[in-house]
Amino acid sequence: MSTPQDPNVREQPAVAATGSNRETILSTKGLTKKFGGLTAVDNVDFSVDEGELRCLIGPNGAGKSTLLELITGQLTPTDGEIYFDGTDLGELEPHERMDAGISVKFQSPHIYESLTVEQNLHVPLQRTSRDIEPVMERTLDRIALTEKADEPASDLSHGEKQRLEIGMAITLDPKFMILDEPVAGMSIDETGDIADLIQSLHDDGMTFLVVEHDMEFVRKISERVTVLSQGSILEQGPIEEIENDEQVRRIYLGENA
Amino acid sequence: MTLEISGLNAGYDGTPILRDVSFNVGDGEIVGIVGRNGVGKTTLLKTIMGLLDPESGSIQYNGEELTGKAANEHARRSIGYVPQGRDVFPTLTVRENLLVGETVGGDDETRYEQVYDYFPILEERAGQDAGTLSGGQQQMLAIARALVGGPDLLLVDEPSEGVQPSIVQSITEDLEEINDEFGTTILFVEQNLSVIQGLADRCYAIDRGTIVDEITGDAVSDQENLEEYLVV
Amino acid sequence: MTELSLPSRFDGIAEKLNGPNTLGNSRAFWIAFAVGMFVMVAYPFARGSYAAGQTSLFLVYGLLALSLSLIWGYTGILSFGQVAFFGIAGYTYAIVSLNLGGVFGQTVALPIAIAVSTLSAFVLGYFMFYGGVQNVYVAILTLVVTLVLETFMAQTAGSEWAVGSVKLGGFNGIPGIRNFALGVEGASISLSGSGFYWFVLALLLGAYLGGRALVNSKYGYALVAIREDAERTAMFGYNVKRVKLAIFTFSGALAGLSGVLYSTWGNYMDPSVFTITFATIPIVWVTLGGRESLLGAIVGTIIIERLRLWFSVNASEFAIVFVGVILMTVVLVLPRGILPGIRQIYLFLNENGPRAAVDHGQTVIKARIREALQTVGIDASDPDTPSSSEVVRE
Amino acid sequence: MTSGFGATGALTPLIIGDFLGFLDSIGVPVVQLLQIADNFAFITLAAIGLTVIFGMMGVINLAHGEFIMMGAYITTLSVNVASLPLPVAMLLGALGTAAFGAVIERTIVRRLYGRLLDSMIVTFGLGLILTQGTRIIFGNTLQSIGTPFGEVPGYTYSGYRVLLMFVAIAVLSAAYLVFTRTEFGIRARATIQDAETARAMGVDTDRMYTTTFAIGSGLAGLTGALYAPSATIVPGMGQAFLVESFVTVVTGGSTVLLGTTLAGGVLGTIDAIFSNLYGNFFGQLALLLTAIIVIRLLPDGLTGLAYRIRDKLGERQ
Repeated sequence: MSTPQDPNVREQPAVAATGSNRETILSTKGLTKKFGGLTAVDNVDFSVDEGELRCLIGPNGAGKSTLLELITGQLTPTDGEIYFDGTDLGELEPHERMDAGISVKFQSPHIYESLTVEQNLHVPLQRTSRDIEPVMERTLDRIALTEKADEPASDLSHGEKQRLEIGMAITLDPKFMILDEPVAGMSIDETGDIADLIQSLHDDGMTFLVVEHDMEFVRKISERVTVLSQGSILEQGPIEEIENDEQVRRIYLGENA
Repeated sequence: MTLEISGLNAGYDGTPILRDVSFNVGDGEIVGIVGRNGVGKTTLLKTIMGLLDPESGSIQYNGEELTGKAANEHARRSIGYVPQGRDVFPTLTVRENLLVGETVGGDDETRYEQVYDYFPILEERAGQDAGTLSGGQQQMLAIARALVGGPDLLLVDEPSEGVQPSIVQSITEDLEEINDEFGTTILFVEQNLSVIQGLADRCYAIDRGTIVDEITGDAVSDQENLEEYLVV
Repeated sequence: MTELSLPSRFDGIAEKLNGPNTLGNSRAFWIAFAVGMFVMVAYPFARGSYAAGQTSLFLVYGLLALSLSLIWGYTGILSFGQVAFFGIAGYTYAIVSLNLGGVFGQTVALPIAIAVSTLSAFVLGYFMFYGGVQNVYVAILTLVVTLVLETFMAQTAGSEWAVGSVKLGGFNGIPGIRNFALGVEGASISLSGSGFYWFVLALLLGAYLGGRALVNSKYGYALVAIREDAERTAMFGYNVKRVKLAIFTFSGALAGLSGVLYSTWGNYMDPSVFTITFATIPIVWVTLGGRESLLGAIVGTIIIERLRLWFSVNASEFAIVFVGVILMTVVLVLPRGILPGIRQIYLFLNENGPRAAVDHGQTVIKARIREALQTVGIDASDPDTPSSSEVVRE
Repeated sequence: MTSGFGATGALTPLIIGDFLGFLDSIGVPVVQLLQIADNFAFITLAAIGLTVIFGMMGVINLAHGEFIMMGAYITTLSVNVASLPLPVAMLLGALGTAAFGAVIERTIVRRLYGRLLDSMIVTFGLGLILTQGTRIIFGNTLQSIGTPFGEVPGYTYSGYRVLLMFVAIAVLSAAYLVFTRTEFGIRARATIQDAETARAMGVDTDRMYTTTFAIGSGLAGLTGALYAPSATIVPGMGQAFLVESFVTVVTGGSTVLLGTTLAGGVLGTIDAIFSNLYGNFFGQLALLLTAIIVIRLLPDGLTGLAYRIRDKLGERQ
């Protein structure tokens, strides 16, 4: 994997202490995105430590997906900066951000429907591996699709498509993995499988940022949770604290503060 | 019985979202469907409106089978729809947005007066592009747009979403009054406790695409009964 | 192919040529392919040098079709501009070779002509892909470029329109381009008739095999991935713009080679190569044969050109109507083209036997007819048969 | 051949001539302005039908040129064969093409929504059939109906072409009014912005698409009808409009009428300058380069620029 040779690499700014001695891998500063009259992301300072598994939760319309798309570069911020691994992402195109070590699984499965499972994996895999076969086998095994390697992706069930896309994203061996609703539309069993998969990758040292509504799932995987509401960060902390936080309860219940 | 849903299964591209959903809404009632994000509330409302074809099950409205009919056929049967996320037509003016909401062929000026009575801000901004309104105003416009069609049944998708708490309060009151004044039946989906308690005569709780509970009468005002289905 | 008879050698090459992005990877396919090649090579012996020379035009067009299949079929970018690069190279070759004169002039003109068409494709491609131009806009822009070239070339009748000693000649174009030749004075080959036929056949074979190697390589995966979902592909770190530009430039070069051969085949260049009708013909070839198949593009070219020849002799008025009808029917009825269709039938026969194939065919045809009737408001629904979309997907 | 415009036919050029003479006398560069206006008329009329269909439905109708040809043929034949007055014949040309467009949408285009490139190819095939079919049925050319009004006194300019400038403005204004002031137009715009919500508001979006395609086709037919008296009536005549119409679509951007008008103005001026100075080719080349530069700099064409300026002004208020 090549690291970007951007001449404009700037020093990462000092970030507010997060209560952990790990290095910050991703941080945003004053990040803002407006759509016409609406402010979807409002002056957000946000950071994730290396090796962390962070969940991002919040009511509909809180700005979660917008925040992710700003990080991947699909959207351009109205204002503010994003730093990843010491690099200002502002000038980088989406594919350059991926080269820098970010990988993403979209909200709705984005796979190559007309290709087979193996071909799907081949596309990202050929970028990072010289010896494709062993990694292919390992990945297929990890996402439990070995049996279906030669089937067209369009024939997979929804859960299998979700797994395939996660598999495609991990073949890039990213430092930082973004998962947008990885268990949406999955059965309880499938959800458990995905949780195990994420846990094992996390144990291997991968950093995660996960947007998810399924709180059981969040409880299972997450260390720290960030709550987004109306485009701003409302609260951050361990899951138990968040669940018992009065303000968070109010936001979810919509009571007048 | 105004609306009778039975055995409804629906989803997108083979992804099942709703599983065997059955419930009913009586004439003049206000019924809430409550549940967290991502449990299938919006999908349910879209399926009832005919924007999504169910895989199986039936939707009956005033005794007529609506399953499989296009959304515009639903609208012609006086079903009004307030989409999620204040989905107004952004580059149409407020007035033009309202005009689209008129039942095709009908042209009742008095309805505009009623609507402007409820939401005077919309009359002030009639010539302004809807996309330039604030979140709360867009929500009002979305409700007003459904009202000018003179609906007997109003389907409302999360009226509180992305709207400031103070405005949520007034929108809740407006919906209540609309039900009172015109006898409009209202079916809404929501995860905001104050809206649910302020509005619903009774509720169905939904989780993972299935109705898991029915909460009626005084039980609705008891926070404990609802929190289980709403809070993180 | 005798030097490939060593099994290990064959497997090594086959590995590069075979892959999921091409139809026909089996031994049976390659045997059939070899037989086909043998027939093609033997053709001049059976029909004589003149006929071979005439037929070589189809092979020249085959190169143009390959260039479109790469850019459109594999990468999903519809280019109406392949004939533009074809024409630019043809004109450049004419101008340079006639100015310099002699075999040497022709030899120098070949790389220059291809370089000019390649550069044109690069410049246009740069502005389009780095300018964020996508989908239909690419099709429109490439079409407009072609039409503007037609206008330009058509108004060069005056004597002031000359490059060196060569007059551009407006509608009449540039005559007197010599038969294809390479070398220097005294040590050269000049090709016409059978010789030209074999030469073009060799080029086409090389381009086809090279194309197969390309689409089955890493690069080919990137092309197909971009066609299927460009955004997803960018999110795997691929520089989508650069890949698009590269393949567009390459296919411009291939179209240019075809254009040079065309100019030496007919011994003239005129603005008709830039007309909208000619711009469509490659799309017809590729649509008919199967756009996602290199061989399909070539087969489509030969079928269409053979039929056009028949029409021009027997019913010239209807040639264009026929082309239009082919375009509409293939896109509406057999959107993937005939070669993938034949392959599907072959696979189905292999698995289910002829009886089931006939039944299946009937179901599909019934469904298609019903669909057609429904679009004009006749509901001919038949509860026993599945809906057409289900059938088609099978 | 009577023009069918009656006494006004004789008077119009005189009135226009006097008016232009007056402008000239106060220092207005009349000849240059005429040229620009003529090009503006040609470009906007060439493009309007195409842009309505593209802007409203996202479909590129590559048979656009042939729809223009159809309008011209119906008009010419109505005058030559049925001896109808010219204005009636023109109306027939527009309506006939609109009806044909409706049929094509119902039978063919409808099946290709979501397959944009395929819809281009199919409409292209349709165009080929129409051109050659016309040639087979009516031969290589029709007798022209002749241009009404004659020349504007004092200027070597056809009075009819001057009239077309006003017609172009009238057509644009009429289309503008239809899409902004009528219920149909507002529902059509709602459908483009969000077809699902429009359907939930009771709009029959299928019928909306058919109607929009018919209107776009009818506008192309009208363009053909309007240019019928001053053009050579041949089966391939539609191609003369192609470059201008496609460049306008690309340059104008997504908002149909605003884009067409802006692009018509900008491109008309550029075309007038370059065509006059260097000939037709350089006019077209200038148009093409303008389109490429606009696309490179402005993702949503001139419409995007107009909106950006509006937003800037809005923010300042």
